[in-house]
Amino acid sequence: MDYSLLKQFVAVTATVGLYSVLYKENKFYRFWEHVFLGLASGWALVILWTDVLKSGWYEKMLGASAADGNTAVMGYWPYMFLLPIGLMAYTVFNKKHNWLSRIPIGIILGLYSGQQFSAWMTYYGPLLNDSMKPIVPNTAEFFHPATVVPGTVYVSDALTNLIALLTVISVLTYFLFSFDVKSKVLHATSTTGRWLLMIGFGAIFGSTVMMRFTLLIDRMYFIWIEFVKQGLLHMK
Amino acid sequence: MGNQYLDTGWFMMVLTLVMVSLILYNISRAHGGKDLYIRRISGLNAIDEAVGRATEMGRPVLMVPGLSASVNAKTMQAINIFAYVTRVAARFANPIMVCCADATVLTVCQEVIRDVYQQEGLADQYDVDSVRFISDRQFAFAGGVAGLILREKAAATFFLGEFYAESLILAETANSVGAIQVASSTELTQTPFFIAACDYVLIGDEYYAASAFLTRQPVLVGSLIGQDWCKLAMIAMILCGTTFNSIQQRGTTTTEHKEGKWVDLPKERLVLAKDTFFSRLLKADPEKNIKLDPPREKLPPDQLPSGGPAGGDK
Amino acid sequence: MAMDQQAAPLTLAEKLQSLPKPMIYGILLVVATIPLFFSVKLPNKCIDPSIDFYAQAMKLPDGSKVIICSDWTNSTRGESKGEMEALLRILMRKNIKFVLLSIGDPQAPQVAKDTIREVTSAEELHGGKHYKEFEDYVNLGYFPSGEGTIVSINNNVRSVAQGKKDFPEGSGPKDALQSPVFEGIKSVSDFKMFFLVTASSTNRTVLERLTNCPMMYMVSGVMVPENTSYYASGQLKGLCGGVKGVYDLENLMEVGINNPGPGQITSDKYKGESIPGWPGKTNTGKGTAYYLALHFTLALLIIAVIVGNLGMYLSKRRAN
Amino acid sequence: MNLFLQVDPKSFWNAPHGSTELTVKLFAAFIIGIGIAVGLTFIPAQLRKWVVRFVTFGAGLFYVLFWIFPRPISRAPTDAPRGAIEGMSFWIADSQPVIMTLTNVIAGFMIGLGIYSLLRVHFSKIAKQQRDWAFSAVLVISMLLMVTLGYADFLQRQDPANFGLADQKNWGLVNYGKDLLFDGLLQNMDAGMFSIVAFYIMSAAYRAFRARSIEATILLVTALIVMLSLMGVVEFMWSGAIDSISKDNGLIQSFKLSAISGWLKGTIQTPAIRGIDFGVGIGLLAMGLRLWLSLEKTGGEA
Repeated sequence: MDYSLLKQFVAVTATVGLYSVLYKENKFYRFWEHVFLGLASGWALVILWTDVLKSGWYEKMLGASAADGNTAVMGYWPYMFLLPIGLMAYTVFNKKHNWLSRIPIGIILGLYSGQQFSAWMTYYGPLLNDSMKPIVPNTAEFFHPATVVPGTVYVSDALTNLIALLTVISVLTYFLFSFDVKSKVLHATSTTGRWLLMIGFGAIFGSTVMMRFTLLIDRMYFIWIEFVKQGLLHMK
Repeated sequence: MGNQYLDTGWFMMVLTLVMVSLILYNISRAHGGKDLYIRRISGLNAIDEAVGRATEMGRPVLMVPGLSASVNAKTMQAINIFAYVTRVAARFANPIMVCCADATVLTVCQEVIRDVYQQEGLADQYDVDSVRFISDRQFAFAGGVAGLILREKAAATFFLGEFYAESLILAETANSVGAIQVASSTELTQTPFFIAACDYVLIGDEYYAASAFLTRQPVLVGSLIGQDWCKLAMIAMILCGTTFNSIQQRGTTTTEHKEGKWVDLPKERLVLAKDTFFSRLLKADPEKNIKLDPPREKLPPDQLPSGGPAGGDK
Repeated sequence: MAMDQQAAPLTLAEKLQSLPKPMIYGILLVVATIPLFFSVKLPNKCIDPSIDFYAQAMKLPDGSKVIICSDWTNSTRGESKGEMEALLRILMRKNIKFVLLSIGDPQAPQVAKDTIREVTSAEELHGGKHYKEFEDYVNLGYFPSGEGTIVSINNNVRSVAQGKKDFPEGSGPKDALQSPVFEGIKSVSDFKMFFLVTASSTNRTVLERLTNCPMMYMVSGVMVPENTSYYASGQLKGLCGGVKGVYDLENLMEVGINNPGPGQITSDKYKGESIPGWPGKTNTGKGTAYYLALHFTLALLIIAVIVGNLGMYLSKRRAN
Repeated sequence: MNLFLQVDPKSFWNAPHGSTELTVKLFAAFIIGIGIAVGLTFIPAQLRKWVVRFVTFGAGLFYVLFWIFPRPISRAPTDAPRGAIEGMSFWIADSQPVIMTLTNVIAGFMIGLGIYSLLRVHFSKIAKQQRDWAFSAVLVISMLLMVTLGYADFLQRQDPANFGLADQKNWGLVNYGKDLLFDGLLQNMDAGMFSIVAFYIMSAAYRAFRARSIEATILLVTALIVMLSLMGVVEFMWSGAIDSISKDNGLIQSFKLSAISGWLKGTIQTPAIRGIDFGVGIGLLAMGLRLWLSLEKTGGEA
C-alpha cells in the first residue's frame, strides 16, 4: 500500500467515525472526537510559534543579520514587555490577584473597540447610500426595454425601489426597543418588518443549503471516487 | 486639512460622531435617574423557564459564547447574558458548563462566572472546570461540544455570539437530547438555522439589547435608547436621501465629479446615481494627485530609514 | 413520550410527520453519491454576478498584476477549490502575475499552493505556461492579524511584504519584495484587482478596510446573500458564489459572453461587446462534477419538506 | 524618536541584532515588566478598576486617533514632518504596523491557559480513572504526537539546506508523520465534520419547515423558490416554458424563476438584511463605545 492510499484510508476511516454519530453517540465516534480534539490543540500549539509568535514577535524582537554579518533589521527590544503582559493573564486561577488578568484583556478589548468607529464609518456609508434609490420614475415606460438608457428610472424600478425602501424601514422599526408597540402604525410596520425578515431568512436558507450539500457531495466524491474508484480499484 | 479625509469623506466622520454623541447623551440621561421604557423581548423571558426546567431534570445548563478569535464586543455581550443565566442557575444550585473556543474568552469567562458565584455568596459551589476550553479549531470545537451535549444530556443550551457553520451541528445535537434552546448568532447567515432548530432565537439587534433588558443597568438602558435614536436618525436620513435623489434624478447634468474635481461632460445626460448630492456625501470620490505646497524637508542622513514599515500614503 | 402513542399503530399522517432520522440520513447519503458516477452536462442560466466576475476578470490587461487573498482550507474544498481553480485558469491563460496571501487561516497558503501546482500542470498539457513560484506569483504566506494587515495593504503594500520570504522552486528562500511580481509596484492601486477567495468572515475585514483597489470576491454558498448586498451597492465588481457560481464560470470559460454558437451566453450589460472564451481547453472542474448530485440532494430536501407538510395537513384534516 | 517605529534608524528603542546592548535591554525589559506586574499586586483594591480602565482607554485611543487624526499625504519615506501636527500624523502612521500585531501576540501568550484548562480536565479524568478515561488518554497522546511531529517537521524545514523537502521524494519519517496527522487526519476531519451539517439541515428542515403560521409559511416558500432557482435544470425548463408563452411581454418574462428569486433577493432579502445590519452596526458601535470607556459592569448585576 503506498503512502497516499494509506493517507486516504486513514482519512476515510476518520470521516466514517465522525459520521457514526448520526446514528447514535458511540465509542467509535468518541474515539475519533478525542483524536480530533487532541490533534487540533496540538496543532494550535504548533502554529502558535510557527505562525504567530515567531515572525510576529520573536524575530522582530531579536532583529536579523544580513549575509555579510551586518545588522539587516534592528532588534526591537520593547516587544519584550508583551511577555509579562501576556503572563498576567495566568493570574486568573489565583483567588487574590486574579484582577491582573484584566489588564491584557483590557488591552485587547481597547484595541478592538477603538477600531469600531472607523469600521462603522467605512462599512455603513456605502450601504446607506445604496438604500436611497429614487422612487419616482422619470419615464412612463413600465419594464426595461431592450436597450436601457443609463440614468432612466423605469416605473418597475421605482416600484422595486419603493418596496426595498419600505423593507429597510419596517425592519429597522421592528428593532426599535424603547417605543411602545401599542401604537397601531408602529405595530403594523414592525409586524410587516418581521414578515419581511422571514423572506430574507428563507432566501439565506435556500442559498446556504447549496453550500452544505456541496460539501457533503465533495466528501462522497473523496470517499467513493478518489479513494475507492481511483485509489483502490485503479479506475480512471 | 480637509484633504486628508478625502478617502472617506468628512460627512461620514461627522455622522459617526453624531451617532456616538446620541448614545453618550442618552447614557448620561439614564444616569440622571430617569425611568426609561424598553419593550419585551420574547426570547429572553425563556431564560428562567429553561434554567428552571434543567433544575427539575437535574441536568446541566450548557453555554457557548461563540467562536470569536479573541474577546470582542460580541463575546462580551454573550458573557454578560451568561452571567445572568449563571446567577439564576446558581440560585437553583444547578450545574453549568461554559464551552470556550478561545483562551482570551476563557479568561474572561472564568473571571466573570466566579464573580457571579461570589456575589451570590456561593463561592464554594463554583467549579473551575465548569468553564472549559474545548478547541480553537472550528469543527473540532463543534465535535467536542456535540459530544459533551450528548454525554452530559444538557437540559438547556444557550448559543450566543459569533457562530458560523457549526451552529446547526450544535443546535441539532442539542435538539436530539431534548434540550430547550436559546440562541443568537451575530452572523446573520446562521440565524435561519437557529430559527429552524431552536426554541427561542434573538434576531439581529435583539442580541445587543438583551443585557439591558435583563439587568436594567442604567448605562445599558440609556445606551439602548441612544441606539434607537440613532436608528431613527438613519431612517430619517434614508427618507431624506430618497426624496432628494428622486427629485435630482429626474433632471439632467452637464458636469460630473471625477477624482475630486468637476469636469465638463461632452454631452448633456441624465443624472446618474453617482452624480447625486447624497451619493457624493456618502461615498466621497478620492482625489488622486494632491500636491503638497511647500514641500517637506528631508530627514537628516543619520535618521534616514533604510526601508521598511515607515508608512503613510504612497 | 407518551406510552399509548407507542402502543397504537401510527397513522399515515403521523408516519409522514415522524420519519426516523437514520432513514432520512441514509437516503441523503445515497442520493449524494450515485450521481457522482455519471458525468452529465446540465443546461444552465448564468446569473449576473458571475457574468460580471468573468467579464471583469477577462478585461484585466494581459500580463498585469493582481492580489489573491486565499482564505479557505480543505474543510470547504467542495466549493472553494472549484472557485480557486476557475480563477487560476483565467489568470494563467491571461499571463497575469499575482501576489498570494492569506488572512484567514494559517493553512490556507499551503492549500492554495497545492491548487496552483495542480492547475498549472493541467494547463501545461494544453500548451499553457508553467507558473513558477517567485517568478510568476509570490507567496507572502499567512498574516495572523487580518484587520491590521488589510489596513497596511491599503496604506503601503510594500510594508506588508517586507521581511517575508518566498521559496522559489529548487532553491533557498528569497525576499518576497525582490520578486518580479513586485516590480514597479508602489501602492496597492498598482494592482488591477484584489481577489478574495474565502469561506470565512474575512469578506468584511477586507470590505471595511480596503479602499484603494477594486475587489471581486469568490465566496461559499452560505455567504452569497450577504455579499450580494455589497455587489449590488457596487463595492464588489463581480461575485462568484458557491458551486453555482463555479458552474457558471466553467460555462463562461467555454463559450464566453455574447458569442454566437451553441450554448451561447448573452448579457444585456455587455451588449455590443463580445468577451471570448476558451473552447477546446479544459474548462470544467468541480462545478460540473458536482452539479448533478446537487440537483438530486436539493430535490430530496424539497420532497422531505413536502412530505412533512403533507403529513401535517392530513392530521389537521382528521382532527377537523 | 518613535517608540513604535521598529525599523532603523538606530534609536533608544532598538539595538543591532545579536549585540550585547540588545541582550541587556531585553533582559532589563523583562525584569522591569515583571517588576511592574508584581508592583501592581500591591495596588489598593479601589484603584484596580482605574488601572484596567486606563489601559483599555489608552489602547482604544490609538485606533481612534488613527481614524480621526489627519493622515499624511504624498509622503516619501525620507520626508521630515513639517510641524507638530504632521509629526503626530507621521507617528500614528508609523506606529500602526506595530500596534496591529499586539492583539495577536498577547492573545498568543494566553493560549497556554486554554491548553491548561483542557489538560486539567483530562488529566484529572485519567488520574481518577473516571468513566471514559481511556478517551482522555487518546486525546493527550494525539496532542503530544502532533506537537512533537509538528515542531520537528517545522525545524527541519526551517533549515535552508533542506529546501528539497518541498518534494515528497525527500521526506523522512517525521515529515510523513506530520503529513499524515495534519493533512490526512486533521484536515479531513474538518471537512468531515463540516459536511455533517448537510444531514442536520435535512432533519431540521424536515422537522421545522411546516406551514404552521404565516411567518413559517413565508420562510418555507421563499426557501423553496430560491432552492428551485439554484437547480439549473428546473430553471432552464421553467424559462423555456415562459419563453414559449411570450418572448417580448415584460410582465410574463418577469415570472422566470431566476427573475423571481433575483427580485426577492434584490428587493426584499438584501434590504431586510441591510435593515438588520444597520441595527446591529449601531449595537456594535455602542458596545464598542461602552467597552472603550469601561462604562458597563462586566457580568452585570442581578
